Amino acid sequence: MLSFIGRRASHSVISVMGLLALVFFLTRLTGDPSSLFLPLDSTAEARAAFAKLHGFDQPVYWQFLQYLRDLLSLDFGESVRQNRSAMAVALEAFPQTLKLAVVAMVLSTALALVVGSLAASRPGSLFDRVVTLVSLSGASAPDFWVAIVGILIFAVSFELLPTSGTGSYLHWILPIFVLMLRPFGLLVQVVRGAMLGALASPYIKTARAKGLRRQQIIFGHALRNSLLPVITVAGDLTSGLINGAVIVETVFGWPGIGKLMIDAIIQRDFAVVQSTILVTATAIFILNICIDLLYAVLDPRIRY
Amino acid sequence: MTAIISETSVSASHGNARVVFNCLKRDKLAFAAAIFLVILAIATLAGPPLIGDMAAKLGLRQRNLPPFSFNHGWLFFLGADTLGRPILARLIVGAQNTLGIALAAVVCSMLIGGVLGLIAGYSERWYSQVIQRVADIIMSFPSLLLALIVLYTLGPSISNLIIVLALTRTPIYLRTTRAEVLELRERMFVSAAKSMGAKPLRIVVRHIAPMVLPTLLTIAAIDFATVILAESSLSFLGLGIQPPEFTWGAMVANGRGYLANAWWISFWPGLAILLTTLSLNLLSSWARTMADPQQRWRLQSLRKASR
Amino acid sequence: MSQSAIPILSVDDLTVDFLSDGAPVRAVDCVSFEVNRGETLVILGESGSGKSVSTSAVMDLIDQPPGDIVRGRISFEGAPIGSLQGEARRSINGRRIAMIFQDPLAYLNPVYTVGRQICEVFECHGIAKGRPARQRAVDMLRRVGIPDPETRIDHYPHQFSGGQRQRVMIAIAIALKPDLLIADEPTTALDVSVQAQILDLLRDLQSETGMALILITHDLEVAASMADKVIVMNRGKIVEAGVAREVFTKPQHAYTKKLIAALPHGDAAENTNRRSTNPSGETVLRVENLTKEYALSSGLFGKKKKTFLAVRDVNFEVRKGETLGIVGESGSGKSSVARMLLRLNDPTSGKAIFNGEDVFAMDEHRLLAYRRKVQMVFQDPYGSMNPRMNVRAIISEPWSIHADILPKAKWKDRVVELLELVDLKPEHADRYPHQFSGGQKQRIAIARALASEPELVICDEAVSALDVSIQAQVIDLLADLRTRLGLSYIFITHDLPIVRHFADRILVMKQGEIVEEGPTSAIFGSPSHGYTRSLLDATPVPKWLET
Amino acid sequence: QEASKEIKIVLPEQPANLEPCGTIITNVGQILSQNVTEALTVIDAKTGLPQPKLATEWARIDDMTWRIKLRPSVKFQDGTDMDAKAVAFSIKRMTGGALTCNNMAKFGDRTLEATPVDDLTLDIKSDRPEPILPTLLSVVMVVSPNTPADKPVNDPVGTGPFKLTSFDTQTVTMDRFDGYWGEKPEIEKATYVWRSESSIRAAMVETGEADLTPSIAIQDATNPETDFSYLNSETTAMRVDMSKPPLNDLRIRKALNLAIDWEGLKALFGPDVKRASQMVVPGINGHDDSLQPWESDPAKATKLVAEAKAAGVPVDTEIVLIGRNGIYPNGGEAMEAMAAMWQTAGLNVKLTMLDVADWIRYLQKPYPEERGATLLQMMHDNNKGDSAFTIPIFYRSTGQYSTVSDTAFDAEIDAALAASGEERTKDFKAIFTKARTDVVSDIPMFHMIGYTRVGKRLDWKPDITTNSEIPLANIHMKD
Ligand SMILES: Nc1ncnc2c1ncn2[C@@H]1O[C@H](COP(=O)(O)OP(=O)(O)OP(=O)(O)O)[C@@H](O)[C@H]1O
Ligand SMILES: Nc1ncnc2c1ncn2[C@@H]1O[C@H](COP(=O)(O)OP(=O)(O)OP(=O)(O)O)[C@@H](O)[C@H]1O
Ligand SMILES: [Mg+2]
Ligand SMILES: [Mg+2]
Repeated sequence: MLSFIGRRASHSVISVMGLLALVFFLTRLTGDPSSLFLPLDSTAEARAAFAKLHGFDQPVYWQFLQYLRDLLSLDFGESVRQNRSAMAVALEAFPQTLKLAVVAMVLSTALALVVGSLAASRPGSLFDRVVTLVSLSGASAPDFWVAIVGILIFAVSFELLPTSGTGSYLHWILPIFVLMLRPFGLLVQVVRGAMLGALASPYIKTARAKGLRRQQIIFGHALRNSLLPVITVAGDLTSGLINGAVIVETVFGWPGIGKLMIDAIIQRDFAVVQSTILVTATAIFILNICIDLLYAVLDPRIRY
Repeated sequence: MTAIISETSVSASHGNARVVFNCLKRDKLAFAAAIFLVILAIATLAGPPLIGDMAAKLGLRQRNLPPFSFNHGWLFFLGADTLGRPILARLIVGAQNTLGIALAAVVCSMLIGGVLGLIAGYSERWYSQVIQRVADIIMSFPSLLLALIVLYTLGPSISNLIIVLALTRTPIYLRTTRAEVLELRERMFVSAAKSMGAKPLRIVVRHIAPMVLPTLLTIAAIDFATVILAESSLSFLGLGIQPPEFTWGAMVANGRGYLANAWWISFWPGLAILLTTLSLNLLSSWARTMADPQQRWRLQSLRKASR
Repeated sequence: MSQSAIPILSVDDLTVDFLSDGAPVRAVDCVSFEVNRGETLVILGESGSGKSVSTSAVMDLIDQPPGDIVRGRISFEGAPIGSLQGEARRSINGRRIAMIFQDPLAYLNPVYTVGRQICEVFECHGIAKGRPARQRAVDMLRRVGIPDPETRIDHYPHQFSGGQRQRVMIAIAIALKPDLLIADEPTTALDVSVQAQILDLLRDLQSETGMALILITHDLEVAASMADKVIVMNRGKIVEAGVAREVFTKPQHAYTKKLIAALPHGDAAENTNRRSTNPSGETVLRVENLTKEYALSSGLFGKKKKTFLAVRDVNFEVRKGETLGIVGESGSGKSSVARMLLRLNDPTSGKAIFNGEDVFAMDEHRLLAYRRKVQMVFQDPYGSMNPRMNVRAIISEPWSIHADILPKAKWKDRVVELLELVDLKPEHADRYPHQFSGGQKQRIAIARALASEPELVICDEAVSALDVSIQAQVIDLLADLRTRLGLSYIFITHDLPIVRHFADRILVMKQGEIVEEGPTSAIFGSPSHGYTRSLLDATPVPKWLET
Repeated sequence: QEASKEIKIVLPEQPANLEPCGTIITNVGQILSQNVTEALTVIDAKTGLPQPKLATEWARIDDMTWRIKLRPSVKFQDGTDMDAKAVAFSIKRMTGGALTCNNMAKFGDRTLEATPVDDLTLDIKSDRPEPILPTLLSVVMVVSPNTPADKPVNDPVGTGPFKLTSFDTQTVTMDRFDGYWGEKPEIEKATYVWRSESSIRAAMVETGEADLTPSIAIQDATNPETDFSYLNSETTAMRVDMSKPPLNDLRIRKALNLAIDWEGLKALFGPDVKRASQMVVPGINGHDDSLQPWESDPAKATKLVAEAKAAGVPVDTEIVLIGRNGIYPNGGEAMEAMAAMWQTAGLNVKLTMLDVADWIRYLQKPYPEERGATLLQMMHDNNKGDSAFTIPIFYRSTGQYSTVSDTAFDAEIDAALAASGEERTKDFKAIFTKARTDVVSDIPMFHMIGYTRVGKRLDWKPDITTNSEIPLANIHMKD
């Protein structure tokens, strides 16, 4: 098993390096940062000076070599906008997003497991139909739409919640709710589908013959056998959130990595783009390794 | 002899369509969904020639016209958008691009992701690893950056848009497929097929893929909405569809600033997206039941014996 | 056990249908029976005659719909339990009535260790928890004869042999010493000595707790040795019922008569055998020094890599047109050998030469050709069929894999033909595996194996779930094919009468090794190894002859 | 009451940094200008003329040199004295080139050299005659000499009435600076936060979570009690690429102006926007009040196009209308609308909306070689009081955004730039008139309006400078 982790980790390191190289070269295809960083009316000389200062005048491969050299000494470059280490910027924002992502995913996965399982245990029932309609509506509603309407209703009209920002636990409610909609909707459907199959399996009859409670049968036996696609999809959604809960971060003024990354991309703050991707990619790769391990934990028949 | 066979098989296939239709009718929600989709398809195909350029005609003096009034004609029944164009007309005309893009992106990503996932899950060769790591890379690659790069190198166009959307959605199918394959390939019936001499391709196509497909369809149906909305956020960057062309997603995005004052601008297209996704999901869940012999009875007539 | 005491279970006029688009399938038709405390009721009957369905109905395991209990009354200790739900049902299932299912692999949850699945019974009825529960589970495993239970308790179902799974199933069922045990073919996958052990265990329980037993079996010897009462079912109906001795010695109904007659009585088999008449000298398959070691890591972060030597240095050969019987202890590595021969598991070492070519060294292309010529009937027929394919697709699969066997136009007819050969009906072709009884599935598997016109068929407990009459029919079929086409069989079974009847040569395996090998008559006539002798001696004695 | 002296301001964007040399960036300027750091002069919003701030008086001692007198006994927030040396340091820091300095853009390629004469006097020498140096000095933020000269900072120390106390990813806070040289502000503490969604900002002020937010969208400015509109210094326009057919034809360019339904378009930007006839707003030196904007006359536009077509102008050539996403509120819709109107007029206009980075390639010289006839959406912000910040870049042939190449016009522009006083104003007006009627290299659209929502606690009104600064000292609490 350790060998599996080791192998996966080494592959992942190579992949992350590849990703960084890809990002490095591709971002430089997307235009000149000096024209974006400097005011529109600055002079050509000022631009040249800026490019020189930040090394953009060098050939790209040379810049890349420099970048690699700096990486070795754990220097991830400076943000040209923020005047500080790009990695510091990324690491400051990442926990904020991670908090959101983890809370939203844990809640929506847990909720989806329960709701989806119960819906599958009585397919076609009123509960099942309501769950399907509600979860799907949530999943297909535009998220900014829900976010803004949520604010208008709960913060402005009823003054129950703060509009945005961070601070008390009340600040978490709306962002988490908005973030949960899509994962919840998708996961409910995935859970429901997988559970329908599992509940028809013969071993469920054994469980019934043993005299297990309905809940134990549903959650203990059937659910456990349906988890593979669920954790895969949940993992993928988590990656999506780690990569930036952009809408929520933007609307709610949550200082996370998604907005940071988008801004950095739009403003061509290359060092920040690279650092944020390094951070999120590392997280995503680790997540994927964990999920692969989980497969083997969840299903003893799976072998690598 | 052969004549008899062919005759029976013809009537069988005719009968099959009937059976399927009957099964569809027994699931009320799925039936409603199917009707909605049929209407949508008709509107999408027949609507634009009928409506003509009403959808593009400016009416700056009736900006943000509220809905539910026939004073300006039935096309304005759902109100008017920020440039005073009838929302209803735009919904109908926009459907073509919207559904086209979403369908193409979802189908592409599902096919590519599914096929690669089958390979990655079933094969234990080096390329299985490569496929997975590439998927990891795509997952870690910010979709916006990808969009920008495509925009810069290839220029904005509908096909590039589809490429970007499909590419970013591929990993979820790939990973889901692979996860299920990992379990399925250990099942006895796969061993049995192997022992009969089935080639890997056949095992994957005949035995494994049909078991994975329902899950993929479930994801795809929801992804439909995701893709439409993602397309709308790309249009903020100029990679999305370019005006005067538009999609429901672009309409939703357009009304974004007006949620507090003119909710209808983004509500109707949002509702259209929602209903379409919902219908697709209901149908996919119906198809899932239909495809599973152990569940199919749910859609059958179940005539009981007299007692 | 007085006459006036109310029976512990009485089933009255039970009728069960399975519904679908077409006309309902009647699985059980007006079945009535009762069992008293301490008594054993044996249900005999044709495969597919509704034995499993009617007993499942007792435990409320029939999903309605698609199942439909048209009418019938089921009472437990006099109280109707047919419509019990929730808590009330829970307090009966598992605790008062327990069931041993027919197909142990499918009925065990693949993702939990067997230990957990046994402990669960204690836990959910509030008997024991944690360590004590585990300890009890270990005891149960030991009682059903699983070697090294302390280690095996943490293993998953797929790591057990067929017979071992069956014993795990039994352990689960008897864990709480129920008042009524429904045992659906509990010993089909067990060798005679283990079978004897299990039967003793059941008898002990009966005398200890007064447990009533409903035993479904095809093995008439077992039936005779256990039965107080017997009912015989055919096509969903009870065709004969009565006290064991009466039924066995003076069968009334034609079907019962046929059953009893089909029983290959000991030495009679020597004379009426279906052994090969023209064994040629040509060797089809030669196995040399075959060894298999399984890695035993329980869980992900398994401590040390332990291994288990399941097959040890096995050598044998199969000649053209002969039947090689493999008998042996449950868990002795028979299925492992079979799986290795089909390259489904990789051998640890050894060789298998098929028509002069080493199977384990074949490249992909050669392997395909090889697999066409060698077919296997799996021990778990249900698991070996794709649940989404109907029987037609399952049986015709070999033809679509190997395009040259049969032109597509003939598939339909050939499927019907094959189904009829194994005594199934043409209309079964459109059904799906889950809609069949255990024996019916097994027959489908046989039909599929024969479909590809192989040279060598490996049958792993291929007829164990069939009643004697159908068994005889299938064996006849196999023998006929062997004679006509020169097929060879490796016939793995626990059923000694059958091997005696059908096999030309016999291998006896124990703990991964071949302990004895020789022509059938020699093995049965003068067994040399102690284990073989114990096997032959273990033949059960009818209950009514016991003192 | 303590609490009531604290205010919270919500800005549209997070400031990437707080480098005082970047105060022309809106979100940096709105935080720092006049609060933490001050310049030598400030521009009067109404007249566009420089007023004393840290400098008390100034005089031109020769063509190239200005002599500045500084305000006495001013201290930086770190306790150091504000003197000639400190000012010289600040000027050097900004112009020295060791630092990428946004504000330098206002100086073009000029170089400045500051020499202290005594403690409170210094001479500033430029490499060419600079009639409006005092105006330019309003962008030179004076910072403490302890500021690193070669590195951008995020914790500026200036002479302003507020002292920066914290800056993180969520807030900027500043406290009143007790050693301030001027009048003591009423506000004691200010917190800045940022939300990009206009409706959220409006909601925050409405619910009292914040006290003030500059620039909300027009559709969110629904409450006349709290929402103030102000003419900001921005002018929107379309630039016509005069070098490419059919746009090189004057009739076509006029037709472009005439084809637009200006009244209808106005609806997109609110009733208060002012139709523009030139690229600077009223109040800027050189703005010509009497210059009339183009009327809307689609019929005439169609006629002009037809005429041009008859004269052999290739009017069917595709004209690419290049818009920029998010350039100003409803900018995209405006482009869609204008494209539709031009199509009606018989021109083959195709709309492309681009991201800033891509759009900039078309905005600035050198223009992409492969471009065809283009119309470019743009917005010009001149809040520095003088048309010198506008005319050369748009109309001189060397101008960065110019598509005009007319040597006679160049000469006129050069003369105007060298002039001063009345004559300068008159020359500028003449240039705008010519650009409007004879050259028509652009289509001025509107002088834009900003909307600000001010909480009920505050007594404050926005003005034309609000886009670049929000002086806390001017904000008072109601009662
Ligand atoms: N789910 C189902 N749907 C339709 N028919 C079914 C279903 N389950 C069982 N049957 C049918 O009901 C009949 C009785 O099945 P049952 O399993 O009781 O047989 P059995 O007597 O146990 O046979 P065996 O000895 O082969 O196990 C069979 O003909 C079978 O085909
Ligand atoms: N995947 C596995 N991992 C570990 N041990 C295994 C595995 N498969 C089988 N075994 C063990 O190997 C031994 C031989 O198993 P095999 O299935 O070959 O027995 P068998 O002779 O077919 O027995 P039966 O008659 O009960 O089916 C058994 O003790 C079993 O527990
Ligand atoms: Mg049965
Ligand atoms: Mg076996």
